[in-house]
Amino acid sequence: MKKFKNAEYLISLFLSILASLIIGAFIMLANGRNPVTGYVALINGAFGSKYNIATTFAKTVPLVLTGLATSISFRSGISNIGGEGQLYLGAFGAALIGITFVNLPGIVGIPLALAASLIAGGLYALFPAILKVRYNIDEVIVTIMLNTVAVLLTSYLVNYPFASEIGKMGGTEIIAEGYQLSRLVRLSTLNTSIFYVAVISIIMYYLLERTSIGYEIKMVGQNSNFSRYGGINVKRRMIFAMVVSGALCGIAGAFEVLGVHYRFLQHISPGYAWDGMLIALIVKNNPIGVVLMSIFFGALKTGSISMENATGIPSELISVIQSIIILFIAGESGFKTKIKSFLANRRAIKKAGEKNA
Amino acid sequence: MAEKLIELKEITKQFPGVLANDRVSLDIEKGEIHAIIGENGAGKSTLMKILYGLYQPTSGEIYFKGKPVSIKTPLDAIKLGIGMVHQHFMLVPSFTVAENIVLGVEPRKNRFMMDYRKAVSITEELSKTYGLKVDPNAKVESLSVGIQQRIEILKVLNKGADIIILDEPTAVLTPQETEELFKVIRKLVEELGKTVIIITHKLQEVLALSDRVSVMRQGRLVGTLKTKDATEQILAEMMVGREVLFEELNRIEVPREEVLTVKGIKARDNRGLMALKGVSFSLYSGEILGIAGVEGNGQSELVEVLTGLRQAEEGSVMIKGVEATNKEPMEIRNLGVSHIPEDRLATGLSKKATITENMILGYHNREPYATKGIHMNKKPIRERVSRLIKEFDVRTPSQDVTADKLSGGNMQKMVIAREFSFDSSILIVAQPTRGVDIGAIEFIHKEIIKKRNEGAAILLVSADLDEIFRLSDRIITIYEGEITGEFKRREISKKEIGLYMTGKRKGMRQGGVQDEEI
Amino acid sequence: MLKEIINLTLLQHTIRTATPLILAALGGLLTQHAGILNIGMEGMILMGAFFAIVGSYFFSSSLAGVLMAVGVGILVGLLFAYFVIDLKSDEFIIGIAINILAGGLTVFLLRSIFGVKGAFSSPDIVPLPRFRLGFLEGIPLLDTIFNNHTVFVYVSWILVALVYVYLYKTPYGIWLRASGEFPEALETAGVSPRKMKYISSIACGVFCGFAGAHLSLGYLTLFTENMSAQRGFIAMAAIIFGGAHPIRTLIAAFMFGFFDALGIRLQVVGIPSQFTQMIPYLGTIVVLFVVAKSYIRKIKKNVEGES
Amino acid sequence: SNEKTPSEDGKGTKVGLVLAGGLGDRSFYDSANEGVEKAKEELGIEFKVYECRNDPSLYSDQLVQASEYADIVAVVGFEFFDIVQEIAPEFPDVYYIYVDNAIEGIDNLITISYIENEGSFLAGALAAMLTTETSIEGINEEKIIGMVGGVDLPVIRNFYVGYEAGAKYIDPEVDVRVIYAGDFEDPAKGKEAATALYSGGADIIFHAAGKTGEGVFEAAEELGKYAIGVDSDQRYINPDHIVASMIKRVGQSIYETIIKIQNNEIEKGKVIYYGLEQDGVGLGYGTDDMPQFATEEMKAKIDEIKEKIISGEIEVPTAK
Ligand SMILES: Nc1ncnc2c1ncn2[C@@H]1O[C@H](COP(=O)(O)OP(=O)(O)OP(=O)(O)O)[C@@H](O)[C@H]1O
Ligand SMILES: Nc1ncnc2c1ncn2[C@@H]1O[C@H](COP(=O)(O)OP(=O)(O)OP(=O)(O)O)[C@@H](O)[C@H]1O
Ligand SMILES: [Mg+2]
Ligand SMILES: [Mg+2]
Repeated sequence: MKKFKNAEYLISLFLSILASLIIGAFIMLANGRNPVTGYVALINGAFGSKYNIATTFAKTVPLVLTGLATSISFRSGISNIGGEGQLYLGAFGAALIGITFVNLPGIVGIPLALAASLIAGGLYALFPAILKVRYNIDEVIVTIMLNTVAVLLTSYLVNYPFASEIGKMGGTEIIAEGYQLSRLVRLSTLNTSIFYVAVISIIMYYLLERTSIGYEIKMVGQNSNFSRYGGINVKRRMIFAMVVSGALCGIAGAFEVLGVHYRFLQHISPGYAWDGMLIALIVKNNPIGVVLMSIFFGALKTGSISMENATGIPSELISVIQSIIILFIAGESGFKTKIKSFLANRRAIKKAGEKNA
Repeated sequence: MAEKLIELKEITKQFPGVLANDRVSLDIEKGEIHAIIGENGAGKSTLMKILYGLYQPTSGEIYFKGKPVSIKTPLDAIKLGIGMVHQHFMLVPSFTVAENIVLGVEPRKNRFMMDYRKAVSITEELSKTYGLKVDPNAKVESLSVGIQQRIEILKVLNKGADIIILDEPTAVLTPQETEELFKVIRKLVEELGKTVIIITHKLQEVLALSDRVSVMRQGRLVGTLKTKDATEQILAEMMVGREVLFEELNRIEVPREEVLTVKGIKARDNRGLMALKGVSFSLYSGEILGIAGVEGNGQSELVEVLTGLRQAEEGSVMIKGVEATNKEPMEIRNLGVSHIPEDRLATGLSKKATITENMILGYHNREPYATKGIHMNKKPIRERVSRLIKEFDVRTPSQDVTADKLSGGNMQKMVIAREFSFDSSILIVAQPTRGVDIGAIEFIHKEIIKKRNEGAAILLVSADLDEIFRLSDRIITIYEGEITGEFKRREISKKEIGLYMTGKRKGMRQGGVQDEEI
Repeated sequence: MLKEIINLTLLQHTIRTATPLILAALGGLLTQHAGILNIGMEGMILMGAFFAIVGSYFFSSSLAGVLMAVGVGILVGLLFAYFVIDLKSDEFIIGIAINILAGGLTVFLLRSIFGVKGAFSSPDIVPLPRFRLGFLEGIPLLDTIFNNHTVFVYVSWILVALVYVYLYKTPYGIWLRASGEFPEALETAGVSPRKMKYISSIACGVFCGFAGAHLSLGYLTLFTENMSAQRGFIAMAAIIFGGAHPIRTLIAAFMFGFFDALGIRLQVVGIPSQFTQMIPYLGTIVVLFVVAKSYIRKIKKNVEGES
Repeated sequence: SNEKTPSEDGKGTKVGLVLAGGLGDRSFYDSANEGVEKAKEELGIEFKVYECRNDPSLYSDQLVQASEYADIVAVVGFEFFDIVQEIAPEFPDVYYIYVDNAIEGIDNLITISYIENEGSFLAGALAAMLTTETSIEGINEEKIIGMVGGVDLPVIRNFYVGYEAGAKYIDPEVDVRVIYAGDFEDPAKGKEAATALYSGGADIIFHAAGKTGEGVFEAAEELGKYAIGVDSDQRYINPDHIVASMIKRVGQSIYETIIKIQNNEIEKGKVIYYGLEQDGVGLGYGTDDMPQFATEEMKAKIDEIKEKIISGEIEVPTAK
């Protein structure tokens, strides 16, 4: 029953992506571009070589983390829209460790940097969580505001007290060698953080789907009255979910520093937390779905750059096509029920007709 | 023969996976009170919603005064003079009574502006005409269900309805309120020439009120008969397809021991008003203590205080000698208290969660369902739930469907199954059979008695006096947040207890007066 | 120094900055009342800004610009409504999709129509007229603060009043609110909640079209990529802040405008820009906190007063 | 994948232009683009543009893709500081021209660093001279000038310190005020920032704010005040209110470097500084058909300052 549902979901998801790609093809045609060349370049760009695959996976690292962060918070019924801010603080925290304790070996330093990012992100999420459960202040608006505050605060820090001496870039110094996660494929920024992410994904899957804590979080999010009535400490679960969510975003930031840029940069995230949120929403906060959809988004991003470069299809058209893909995926269940009830009605009418006859 | 006002012909309604109505044909005559009965999920509401334009039939036709009509939206139904009072009230909580009553047909000052004053005067006018008292300016969210029921009826009448459909209007009413409602219905039919269709699970009501009665089972119409030819037994049999025995429940004597002591509890309701003004009583093992009262007199708040869902401002609660005042629900559960909440949808379950998820709550972090309280073990969980589903006869296609797919009666059985499966020594049971069909009522009552006979202490809160009288070993009455009387089983009659429930009499009854039959 | 910060231009700045927020927020609060959280406002504003320029440039008329923005607003509103209401898609996702769509489409059309990237300005774009209120002319203070703004500044205030009356004093507003709070109740009363939701969504498109037109034709006379610059999100924050009440939302928008103006002026005094730019955001949180605390205190007081 | 055989005369040489931001800013990146366009026309090269649109996750990808395509990769944006050092050694056959930063010691990497503070010094000097020219409509007595920066970044601060020093050089009493809008893409905010400065008494505002600067021009026009453009010669946008532009000849320097590479005149792994001396930065007064606000005297004074800077007589401070 459940298996069947999953398969059905996958099929209709696939169909909606296909439908949007067909619309995309028409857009390209209308622009005098060859959609076949375009899509070949897209797929090739995402998976065509070792480097391309690596790049695709490099893109998924922050998406998986921020996606999982969204999953746990939205499941608990408290909406953490503040991932971006938590990511920035986490990234800065990791960088700070990396430029301060320069003599630590990686085996100590990296966990320490991750711990710092986790704490920074977690604490930054704790604040709106407390405002929510204690004073009933809407967490959506608070976390949105805190995003900008974090970006500005880190921007101040890297421009003044922690500004890099060289490179005039609005960033910290390079973190010490021991902290730098090694790259896995030549030229690509894919690095060992992907292994950490794999482990974190498994832990999060386990936490959300297999433990009593995950169960409680889900129940709290669905019906907090029911949960409290059933003996769950609702506030504690909400705060827990929010803090874990913030910590994950913090770690996402840390990996940008430890694995990609090797320093904190003023504009380190192009909105990873937003993309992660979108991904989590699309897969209805399912952790496995988050991982798969992140890979899809990573591929789309990597592929579309190649497509742009190879065919000259302008990037803005690609974002139009992307938005259509998102619309179709989001409309998937709606289209399905529309079609289903249409078919069911026809069948019933037919049946009734036969009986009457 | 009376004029056929409405004819439903071969109505079929297919929901994805459920055939809710299967070729149902039914006539409604002008000026009659037509009762429709049937088990939970038999398709009664669906049929009425089709008549009211909320659903479209998959096939079948509707004739109105002999002519075929197509009722695409409620507006079409309203134009034909059909009005419907829904099982779950269709009132906007933040709006005033007047706003709700005129919703959709607002009086206007000009093309655009609503005339609120006129709405108030319309409300007052209606209220006077039909003898249903309401305060036009009160916000609906602050009103009791009884009053909300009145508003619903006024709303329908205001739209000029000649045919009034009432879907389980009495499920949440006290006997007094029910009696009042019936008076209004009779008045509507006899004096104003209206036609009434009423859905109910209470067979006495059918017999007392209706002219004809139709019985539905599993989407089909089993038959329609004149009420004067019907008896409870006949109807019950038609409904469930087998004989239903209302047997006397078997009680055995169990050692009594005080397990719950409530002293001087004061607490406020959601609006901040004092709802409990110093309530004290004790509950003993092996007894069912019924709390009788008109709804809104503090019962809900009392239950919430006892179960940790609401803070008491004064007073104390002792559970088995342990101080339990204002403890968290979890701590109270750990003391061995189970709770059937009055509002199953808001509190008793999560509609979006599966049956399994709903039924494991409370056990989800105990061995063997969770290793070390963390790792949840699928197999024992599924086994437990499927056993409970069987034991409590919860009708569901699978334990993996979400709870919102269950009919109201089955939702209730699910909640009861979960709560009764805890080896709790105290059960706090509120409105256990609200909106539940007779088969299920019988089942639930037996389960409650079984628990009692096993030595559990049960606090029963119900708006249904029959239920209170049938189950309770002891009854206390509550009025405006105070206890007004305490009676042993068979010490007081249903009529008399009404005086205590409405605050007209207070204090302990002395001596035993023979109770009327129950 | 204080004179540099607290002066009349501070209030003018507040008014100007608040205007696009008010316009968009009025639209968003209508969908909010219909039970839909619309985070696609950002994209709707951007589209409005772009098509206002298109209309004004090609028809040499600012009115044509506004009409064009409104027309596109209606289309986007319909798109949003179809997915959210009929297909029951997640409103968050659809909102984000609309934002991405707007970002891509405006850039694409900017290049296809005007042959430029990044920004487009031209003397052929007819800006919206400014308004002089004759009766204010003599009054020194009010004249400087309130006079001589672009037309949408005044329109936005009138719209606040209209939306207020609409929501609370007309049957249609009552239906709209009912459609969000309890759609079944409205449906059984014979009014289609779907229709009301559609109307709110389209109205939101129109209002965001206004906001966009105000940005590109009123406030400025040009279009640049992403010129909506998060205003849709701030408008949403204003709606949440104001509890979707038009007047309180107006106040919230003014508050943002004021903090923004204050922030810019405080830089002149030498406070690092990062901190002055935080003011609107931290200020909002502080105000929320103060409001929430005093609310809790008020409840406590009421309770004590009664007993 | 593709053959990289630059022919002798430079025809068929492939150039990849990698931008941290995107085209259409009417200043920095557009100027870079003009350089390769010019190279295409005059040297017959081919080129492709790789825009990162300020998305840090694309820096590496675009740089790699450009390296795979081109013989010469022009990398524009201080943001590439780390990544270009990582990638360049991986493609030893590709020549990298890295614009807007300074890196030494990589053989196939030449960096072009602009001494923007020198150009800004001139802008500041001009502004300081103009701010008391009350004969020009809209100019007041007060000695206040302003600057609107996009984001508080080292590069932008470098503009500011030069600008301030230039103004103080003319008249130490000139009050130079700066507002950072916090955004390179919000012209409305730029307009507000400029309005705040103008209403505080400034009559000339220099902007280094990308598209946000468009709002500065609008404010100047609306309030009858003046502005100084940046990077490209922006006077054409509004010749009546933009009095001059501080030009950073990104395109020209890229163009020149391409020629040098082709002629093998390049010193390996060096930083080429483009200051006033190299004519890499400077002040542009637009074309002759535009009204000239800077008098011949002023222009002469500017030239004099320029000489002094080149000779080292005036030392222009650098931002930290
Ligand atoms: N909107 C719906 N979609 C799918 N199935 C539905 C829907 N509404 C009702 N059903 C199903 O149709 C059947 C008939 O439901 P209906 O509400 O008519 O029962 P009922 O006789 O009113 O029951 P009750 O006494 O519990 O109110 C049930 O099995 C129910 O689960
Ligand atoms: N989408 C659905 N799928 C399956 N079952 C449903 C669905 N919606 C409702 N049901 C079930 O159908 C039954 C009837 O639902 P409905 O909402 O019609 O309530 P009702 O109480 O029977 O009707 P009403 O209050 O309108 O008189 C409920 O028991 C509910 O669980
Ligand atoms: Mg029903
Ligand atoms: Mg001056």
